[in-house]
Amino acid sequence: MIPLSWSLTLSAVLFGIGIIGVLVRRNALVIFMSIELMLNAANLVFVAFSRALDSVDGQVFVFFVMTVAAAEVAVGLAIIVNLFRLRETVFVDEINLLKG
Amino acid sequence: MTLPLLWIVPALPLAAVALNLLLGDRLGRRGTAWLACGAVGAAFLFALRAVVTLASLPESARVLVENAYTWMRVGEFRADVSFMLDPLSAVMVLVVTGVGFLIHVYSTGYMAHDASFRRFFLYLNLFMFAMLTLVLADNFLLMFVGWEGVGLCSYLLIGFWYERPAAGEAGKKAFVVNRIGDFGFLLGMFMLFAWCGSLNYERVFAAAPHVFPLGGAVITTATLLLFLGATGKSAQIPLYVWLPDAMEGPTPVSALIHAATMVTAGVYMLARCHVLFQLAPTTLEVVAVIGAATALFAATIGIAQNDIKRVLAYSTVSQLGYMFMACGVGAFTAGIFHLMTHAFFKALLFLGAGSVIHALSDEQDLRRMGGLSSRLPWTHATMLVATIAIAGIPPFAGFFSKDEILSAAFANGHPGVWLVGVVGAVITAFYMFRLYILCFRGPSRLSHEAEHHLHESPRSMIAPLVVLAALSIVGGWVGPPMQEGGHAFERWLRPVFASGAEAPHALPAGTEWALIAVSIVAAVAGIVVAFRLYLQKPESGTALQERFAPLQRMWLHKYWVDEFYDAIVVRPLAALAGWCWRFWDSVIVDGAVNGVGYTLEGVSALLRLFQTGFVGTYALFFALGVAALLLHFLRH
Amino acid sequence: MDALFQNPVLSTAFWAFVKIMIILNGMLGIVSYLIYAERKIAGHMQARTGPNRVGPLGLLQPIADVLKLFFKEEFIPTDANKVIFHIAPMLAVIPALVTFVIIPFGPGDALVGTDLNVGLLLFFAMSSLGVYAITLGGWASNNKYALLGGLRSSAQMISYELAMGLSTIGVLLLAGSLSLVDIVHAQARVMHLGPLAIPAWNVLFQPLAFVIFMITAFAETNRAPFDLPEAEGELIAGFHIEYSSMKFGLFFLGEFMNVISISCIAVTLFLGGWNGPGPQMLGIVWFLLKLAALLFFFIWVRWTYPRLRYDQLMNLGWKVLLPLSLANIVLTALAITLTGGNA
Amino acid sequence: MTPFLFLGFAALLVASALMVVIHRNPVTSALFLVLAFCSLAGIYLLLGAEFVGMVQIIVYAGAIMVLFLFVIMYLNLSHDVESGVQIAMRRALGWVIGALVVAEGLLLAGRRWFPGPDAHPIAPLHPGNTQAVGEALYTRYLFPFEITSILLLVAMVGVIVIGRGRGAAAPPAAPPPDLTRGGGS
Repeated sequence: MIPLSWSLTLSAVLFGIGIIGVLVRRNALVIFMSIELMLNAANLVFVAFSRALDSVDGQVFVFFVMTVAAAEVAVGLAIIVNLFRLRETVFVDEINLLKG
Repeated sequence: MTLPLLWIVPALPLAAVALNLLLGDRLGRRGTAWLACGAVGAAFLFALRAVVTLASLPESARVLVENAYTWMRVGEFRADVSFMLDPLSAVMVLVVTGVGFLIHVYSTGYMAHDASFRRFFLYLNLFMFAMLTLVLADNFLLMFVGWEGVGLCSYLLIGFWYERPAAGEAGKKAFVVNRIGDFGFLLGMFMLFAWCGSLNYERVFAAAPHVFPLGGAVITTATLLLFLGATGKSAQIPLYVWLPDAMEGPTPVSALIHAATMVTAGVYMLARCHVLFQLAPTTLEVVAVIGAATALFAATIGIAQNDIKRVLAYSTVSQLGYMFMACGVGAFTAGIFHLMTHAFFKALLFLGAGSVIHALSDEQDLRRMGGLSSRLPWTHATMLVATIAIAGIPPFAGFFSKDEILSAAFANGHPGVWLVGVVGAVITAFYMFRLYILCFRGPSRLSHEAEHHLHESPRSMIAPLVVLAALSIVGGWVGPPMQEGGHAFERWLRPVFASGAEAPHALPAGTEWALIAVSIVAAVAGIVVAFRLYLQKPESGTALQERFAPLQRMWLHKYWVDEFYDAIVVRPLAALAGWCWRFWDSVIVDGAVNGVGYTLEGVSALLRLFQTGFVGTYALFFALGVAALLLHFLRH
Repeated sequence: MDALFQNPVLSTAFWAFVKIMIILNGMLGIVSYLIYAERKIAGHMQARTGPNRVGPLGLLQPIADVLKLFFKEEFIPTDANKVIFHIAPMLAVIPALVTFVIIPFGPGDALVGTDLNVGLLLFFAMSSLGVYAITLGGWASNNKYALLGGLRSSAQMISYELAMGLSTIGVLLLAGSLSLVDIVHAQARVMHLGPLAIPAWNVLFQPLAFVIFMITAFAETNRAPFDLPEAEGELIAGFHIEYSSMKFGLFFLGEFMNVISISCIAVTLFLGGWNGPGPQMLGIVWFLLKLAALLFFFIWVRWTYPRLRYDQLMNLGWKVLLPLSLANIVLTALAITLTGGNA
Repeated sequence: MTPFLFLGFAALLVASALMVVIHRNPVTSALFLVLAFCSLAGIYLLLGAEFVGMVQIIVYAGAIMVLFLFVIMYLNLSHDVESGVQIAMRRALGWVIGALVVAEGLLLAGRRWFPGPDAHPIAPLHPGNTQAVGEALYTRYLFPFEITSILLLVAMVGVIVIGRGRGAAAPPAAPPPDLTRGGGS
């Protein structure tokens, strides 16, 4: 009923929006959210192919991606909070301690 | 059949090590002492139980093998961590755990005031684990693990007081000298594996007679290499030099490792591999000669030493020489017998010396002792027993084993070896009684301060002395000479050595009695001379010393062997290393390394421009990369 | 009209609409009378009579309350985030309503919104969305008490959701399905213990899970003794302090709808759902009776136990309920394995 | 009817994703992200992945985004300031590159994977989706599954360590953000 191509197109668009978010925003939290968008775009591809190939493996991978995302968000947010404590900013273009 | 649980025996000290490490100082001194002694005592009990099980078996089936787990399996090769108990390892395991337990108990008193009390018992227990592994192993590889393990512990314990430079140096020396021996052992092991295809004792010994022709070059080389390992571990010529220096360690260590157990590992190994050695008569000849030479050589050095522990150290080297002598003439039973009795009286001697040193506030020089017999009654009595035992006066333990060695040498057609042995026995009796007299008899030459602090040792130290003294008296009674069909000890070991077809020394009774008489006379002669020179007429002793001044000097300087090694081995090596350092390392290696560094620094100065530190920029580059990659895919 | 019933899409939509209407209006009625019941019961527990002025026995009181709420003045604090301030009360009601989709009120397709094969997961999904209403409401009000109440509630709900989810796994293991209808069917058996006929409800096999579920249900719905987000004594009403008029009413509605939905779930999971003696027709009656008993229980507890302190609440959730529910899962799995899956 | 639902959800998804990126208030962004996740869950349902769809809501909407909101509220972030020539340039560049990637992706997808309507016959929604996922997870993917649990444990420990700071040795941190001014618009 739903062609595979629809899902793939949607996923590509979603991923692109995620990339744009990462490139355009300076707020680390929003960048983080955009990364989540990209992860979800990938998940969508997994689910779509799981449907197209009639195999449950894709959904299992989505499960793993979600777990990793949860761990990543927890750690990432902790880092951002610490960063804010130290530098009083969450804007990534005000932080360049690692300049070469 | 109930399993004897062999693996528990080495596992107990190891568990104590682990507990000691984990619990740390929370144990307290008392707890540490209980833990260490308890583990070794329990190991002794388990070993005893296993040996009782073993003894209940029929003579031909007296081997217990227990596979703990398979260590590795590579193709055909397979190494197991498995343990074997046969009459030979039974003797060893009982000696090791029994004497070890007594020395542990002794150490709780001796080390009571040391700051590193816990570390000491940590090492000591680790040593027990390694030694038991060595003794109980059922293949060469596991034995080598134990072999290296005891070497490591020996190193750690010699350098136990690492803040003393001499101790550190001595530890290093022991380690390096032992490495040479281990190298030989390792090569010998490789050869055995290459020819026999296994490292398991049973298989190697079963295969050996078929693989190696009697007296062939291969087996001679292999056994010589193994013997090189034994000379390193058991301090024989030419690798004996580390043992006297090892006296820098705490005295209980000298007693346990450098007298009773570890240094006998070489003898044990020889006895274990007697099947191989009997296939190589040349090697046996070498063993006998080196044993005899070491026995005499070390004994003469012992005459001139003034440090109480060094005298004992050279005495140990000399007695080990006797054991190798026995093995060399094919009397493995006698060697092991002497090993056992020696473990008793030499441990006792060291512990007694430790008691003296302890009483005199760390005084070790014989010239500043004397007249201690009344002040240290227990120590004196037990030391006297040990001295008589080592001198070879019946019915003390040393007499039986030494006499057996000598008569075996005579009977098996080595009169020269026998003669050296007898001379060595005279000298042994002499220097041992010299030590005894200088220490306990005659006028007191103590410094005022030592006199002031003089005290008999605590009960925890005296008790092991008494037990060992008792053993030094009765220990030899299991092997009285002139028994029809061999004595009890021989019968016990027969399952092990029977396969080797040991030549029975069938001497006529008259000859045997004569030999016994000779060895008693030799011992008495040595004792009498010692009493005359050092107690009754000290002035004549001095005169004698002046007359033979060069000899005296030579002995005092230990034949200048250390200097000799220094000149031909150490200095050239140091020079080579120095050249390598100055030219090869400083110029070429450093140049290359620095060159790489400079190059990279230059390149990275350029690349650094890209590292802005802003995440956004990186993301931008990243996205550009993705775009480019997608473009690449689009073009195909 | 015939055309309507012949087109499958349209007929599905029609029946869905009918069901939605019934549930929505039914719930509104039940909630308003639940509030009345609460006041009445509370009154009797405190030796008062409760509302008794409006209508006979005060039965018209709810209508008066609703009318009053409608006519109150809307008040929006300065510097409040207006959009979110408006959205928050809706978020309180919507997830609670969605939950009713999956609840089987009685046997047959007509009495269940839709028999989803992941029904229970939907319930958890909706209850996890319920956090937003309180958090956002508290944050958007631009008031420190409100914010504190909001943060407290999110922490509380996230913490207790874990124990709640884990406590239901025992039931799932027994039924082998996430569909609520299947779970009810799994409890249809009747065991005979001598002359006694005992219904095989899950509460008998999973007593620990039932206790944990009920405790967490109180926490999830922010009811006493876990009503810290509101905490009249400390936070002067917590997250909805700035809300008035019908927005306040929506929060109130949401809370009571949550109580009802969670009670429905409890009935379904543990108390046999519509199963009961008598013909199938009586199923819905049994369901409503059990539901009423649980609702009474909710009110009873509220007026019996004092409020927990915040650290006690967290300790209970993480250190008692969570390990217990894990232990329950292990024990259940063990029992099922040992008995070969026919417990 | 399913295609229409799909299109509806997709439109909602794209719109809310765009709002996440565009809107300047982080709280609003986060809420739109929740909406995006919910629509994605709807799409999963349409694609026959009920379990994943529900877990998507429980995990993403119920847990992850709540965490985001927590942090935003804790740090008391209001509107992002996005002004200045440099920032504007970077924004423009970002849009261009992003659009480029999207266009390329679509082109690529169009060439390789757009064979028209779904080639496979639509398998009926077999009722045991959850069961199938569970079986795969606990049999073939058991090892990764266990590894994942360890990952979660490590993350937990890491977060606690990071969150605690360096204990007493921590430099005097900025005064804790003023929670009372929450929701300033």
